[in-house]
Amino acid sequence: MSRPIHVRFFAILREQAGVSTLTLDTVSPDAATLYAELQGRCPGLTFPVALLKVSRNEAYVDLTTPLAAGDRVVFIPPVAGG
Amino acid sequence: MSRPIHVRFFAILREQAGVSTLTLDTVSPDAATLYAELQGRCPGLTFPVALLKVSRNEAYVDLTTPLAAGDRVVFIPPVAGG
Amino acid sequence: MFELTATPIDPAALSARLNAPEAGALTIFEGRVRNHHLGQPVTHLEYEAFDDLARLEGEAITAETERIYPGTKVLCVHRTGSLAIGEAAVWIGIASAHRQAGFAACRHVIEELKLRLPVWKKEHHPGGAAEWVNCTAEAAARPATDEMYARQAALPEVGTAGQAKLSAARVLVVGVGGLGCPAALYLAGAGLGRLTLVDGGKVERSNLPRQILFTTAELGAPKALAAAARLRLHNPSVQITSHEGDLTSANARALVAGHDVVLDCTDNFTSRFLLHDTCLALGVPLVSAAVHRFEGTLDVFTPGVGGCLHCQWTGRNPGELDSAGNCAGGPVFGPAVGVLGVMQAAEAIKLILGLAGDAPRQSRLVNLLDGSQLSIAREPRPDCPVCSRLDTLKAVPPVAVTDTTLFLDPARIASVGPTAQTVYLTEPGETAPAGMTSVPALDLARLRELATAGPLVLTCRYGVRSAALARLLRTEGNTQVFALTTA
Amino acid sequence: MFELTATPIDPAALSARLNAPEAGALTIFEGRVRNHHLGQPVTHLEYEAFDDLARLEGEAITAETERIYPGTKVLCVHRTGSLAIGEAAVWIGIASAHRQAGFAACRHVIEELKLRLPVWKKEHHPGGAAEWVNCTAEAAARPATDEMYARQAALPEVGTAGQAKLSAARVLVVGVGGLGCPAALYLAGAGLGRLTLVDGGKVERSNLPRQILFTTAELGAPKALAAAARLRLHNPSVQITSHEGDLTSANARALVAGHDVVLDCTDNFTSRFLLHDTCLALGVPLVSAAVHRFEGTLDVFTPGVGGCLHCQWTGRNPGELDSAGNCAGGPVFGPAVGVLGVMQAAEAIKLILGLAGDAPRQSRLVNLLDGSQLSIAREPRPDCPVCSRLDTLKAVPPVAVTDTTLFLDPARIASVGPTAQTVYLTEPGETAPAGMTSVPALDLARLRELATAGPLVLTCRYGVRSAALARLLRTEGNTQVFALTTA
Repeated sequence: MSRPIHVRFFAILREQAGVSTLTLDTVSPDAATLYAELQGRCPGLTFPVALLKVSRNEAYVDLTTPLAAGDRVVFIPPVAGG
Repeated sequence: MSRPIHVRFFAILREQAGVSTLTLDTVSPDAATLYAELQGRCPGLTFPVALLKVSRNEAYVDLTTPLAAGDRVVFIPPVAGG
Repeated sequence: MFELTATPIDPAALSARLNAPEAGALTIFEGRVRNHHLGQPVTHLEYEAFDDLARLEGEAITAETERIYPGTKVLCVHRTGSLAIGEAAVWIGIASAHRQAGFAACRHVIEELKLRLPVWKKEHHPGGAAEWVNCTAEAAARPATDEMYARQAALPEVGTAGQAKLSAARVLVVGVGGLGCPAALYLAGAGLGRLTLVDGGKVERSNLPRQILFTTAELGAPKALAAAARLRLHNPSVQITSHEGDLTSANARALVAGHDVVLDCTDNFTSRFLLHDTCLALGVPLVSAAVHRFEGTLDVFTPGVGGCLHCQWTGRNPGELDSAGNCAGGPVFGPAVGVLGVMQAAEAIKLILGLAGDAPRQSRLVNLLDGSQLSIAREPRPDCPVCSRLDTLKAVPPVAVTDTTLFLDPARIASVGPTAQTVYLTEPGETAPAGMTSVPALDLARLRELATAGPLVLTCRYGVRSAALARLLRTEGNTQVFALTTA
Repeated sequence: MFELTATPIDPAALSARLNAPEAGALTIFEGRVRNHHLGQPVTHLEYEAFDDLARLEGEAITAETERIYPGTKVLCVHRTGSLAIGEAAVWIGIASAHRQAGFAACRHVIEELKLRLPVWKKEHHPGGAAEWVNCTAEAAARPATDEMYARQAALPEVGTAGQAKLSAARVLVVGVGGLGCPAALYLAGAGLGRLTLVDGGKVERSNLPRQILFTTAELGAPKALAAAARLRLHNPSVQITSHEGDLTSANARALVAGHDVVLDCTDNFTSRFLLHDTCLALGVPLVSAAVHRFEGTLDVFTPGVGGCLHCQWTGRNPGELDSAGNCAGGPVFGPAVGVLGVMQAAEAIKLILGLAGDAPRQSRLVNLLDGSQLSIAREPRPDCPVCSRLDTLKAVPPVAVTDTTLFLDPARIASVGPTAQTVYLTEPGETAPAGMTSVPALDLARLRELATAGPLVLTCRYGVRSAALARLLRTEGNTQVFALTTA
């Protein structure tokens, strides 16, 4: 059963996806599946999932953590602070 | 044979000796002997020689390094910079 | 305290916020935009942040730093937006009574920021080219085989294949004291994939002679966190995680699971037995060491090979042994724990590389006073109450790591409900402790009956049989079966 | 760069002086006047400096720091005069391309300032009392027996008497690599009086796995200096001095003299023989270790006890051995050097405490691959060309350390004058190298004749006999006798 998930992109992912936020109805159970789904929709989104971290509702979670309706999901490419 | 040596005191030694500089004619061969001589002249100079370092002509030397006429000798109590 | 700002950083104003009459040391780190990076000229930078998470993560880092380095006050500001060469991108200030803690804390904050803060920078080069730093270029710039490991990989017994095994290996070090410090240092140096440190203690002055990861800067700091911080400086490519807390029967399985080798660097028999039994149950090899004054023992326990800890100490329980031979806090010769700790690292590396040889069949006794060493065979006892039944125990499917509900702390028995029954599983010839209901461990039929009748809590001498049988009954559909953890 | 100032320190102006487009890291330490010290409230401070020397010493410290940490630019300002609570007494700023070097350099400057800068502070307390800091109060506040060594001093073999011996002991560590790093760490931890480090090398990336005193911050730094800086943080009470340069025949005696125990942590036979012969001649015990791949050897050489290095390797010369078995730069198992290095520290500590036992009569062979250890007797050979004549050698009064003119570098033979004669001293049965004038070492009459005839330069196979005989002839009034140093 599909439910709405809010996605935000930053940095290289934003440029590759061509959008910074989107909300989609999806059956993807977790962030890993969701990212594959997004790659299907945005052909430019080529960044390898192996290098990504993910946050759900502003906390780091595993790529395989189950998602629920209304979750805010952010895919996080390698950080470069400082 | 005696020769003139210039002595400067800092910090606790200056207060104990009651002077900050003095020039004396002395036969003391090295700084250790000179310090003992100065302790004889200045009764307040009780600071133990074991805790002192000494500089001659603005360079650290051993207490037993021979002194020469005109040398500038400074007795250096434990430092406390920073 | 952590802040994000889109306007230029004002060091004077920030440093004034750290004024405190009792703080004698102010340590500051300012990260500025350089005119070059990885050999390329840079014209300016653009910083983008995931604001909400960056604030949470930054606050977590500064708070954690104040906890690792007692007596420090941390202020950290990270810039966002477009920055010119020379502008400050990050400012970290530490006010502290003592300078050592200030330096260590400042260094810790910047290392953690670089690792965790969701901030990205886009580097602009002359002519208009631009790229997101870390996303592609740095990974590409990293050499495939690191010169750092050249002399180790040159050993025929290691080679590039062995080095790859090491970089994929995950090792757990329990106890970051006199044994754990040198062990972790040489493990990190070997280029492991992941190193997990467990210790609930804090750094004390009397630790410093032997616990070589710590200096006076870390006095009072949680050992697991302070050790992780120092090891990251030694080898930034090893993923180091720390668990600030002691090993307990409640957390032992979750800590051991997911590791390829475990090091027992604890200082008491109770922890030693708990770790041993957990590793045995999960099939993970264990390198155990203990030091008494000038002497130490080293044991490599590989499930199914050689005798186990119970074969060595048949009929004794950890409490007895601790009261007889526990040397925690007693006299100790520093280099003795040093030698044994480094030997533990050696055995762990050899286990990963398949070079363990006969080590799992021997106890090594090292005497630093007379310079002798003795290897004695550690044969499995055919009547060992634990490892002689290893096949039976292993036939039970391993419990999922997330299934922590299988284990029950004695203090929480009541939570299972008023009808729960607690049963002690006996071996042939064993008598249950006075007042306890007992069932022979081999009487599966009776146990199945009890499990279907209502909530069932199992316990036994070493906690291994009860865990295995509870797991078996669960897989048969009895969801209300628990294994009591032993203290 | 270093400055003294009598006016308030302006951090913003100072930090602006370190602006550089290529420097990405600015690390700052500010020491401020606290409102308390050693538990007493403080109202204000007065700083007095020995200006001329302070400027020279400060400049020396900042220059040395830039050398230890390549790529750093150091600016340091120290305040003088009367300072209120919260005012800055010292400001240290480091601009660097990499943050690790910045932190390490900043920490180094403040540690050295505290030790060496001739600046004094007078602390004023409420009510008008005042005292010069460090001069009396701090010495009094220091506990007689340090809690840091509590667990070591609790060993009956150590005790407070042993701890006092350790705190008076002076140990020389030659080579601060894979062996020297762990050895020095455990020696510093034991609470020695003085530790001298000798190494002419710089930290390389391939060193990091085994050379546990260094992190990526020290890449490119002179090892002796970087190791000393880290050890001071581990145990500030040990006096650590460093000699940045290799051991040579010209400096060996001066380096060994004044030490109670020497550790050979070098990686080649040439240095090993030189250090061994120097220690033998000066009567200083030597703890020597060497590692080849997974294996190591440990030897304690005490002059007059057990066989010497020449007994072990009769008939071989260092050059031969180096070409056969020198493992410098070759494959090595990190924990093997770790174990041997810590064992060296153990043997040094035992020598100081009088616990060496049979160690000086044995070679210990440690194999980390199969876990075995073998102790084999190292008996003195009755025909050893060196130690069998130890009594003869020892009868010669030891040369004063300052008498460096006794030793002559082969390159400087010409400086002795055109009439100088060079003579090779032979043992019974030994033939001198082709083309050299030779005299039997036992023919004292002939040597006396030569010495009175004109300048005489002696040499021999190992440099020990020639040094001893040159010394003997000098004490007989022949001032123009020299001993050739061997490379």
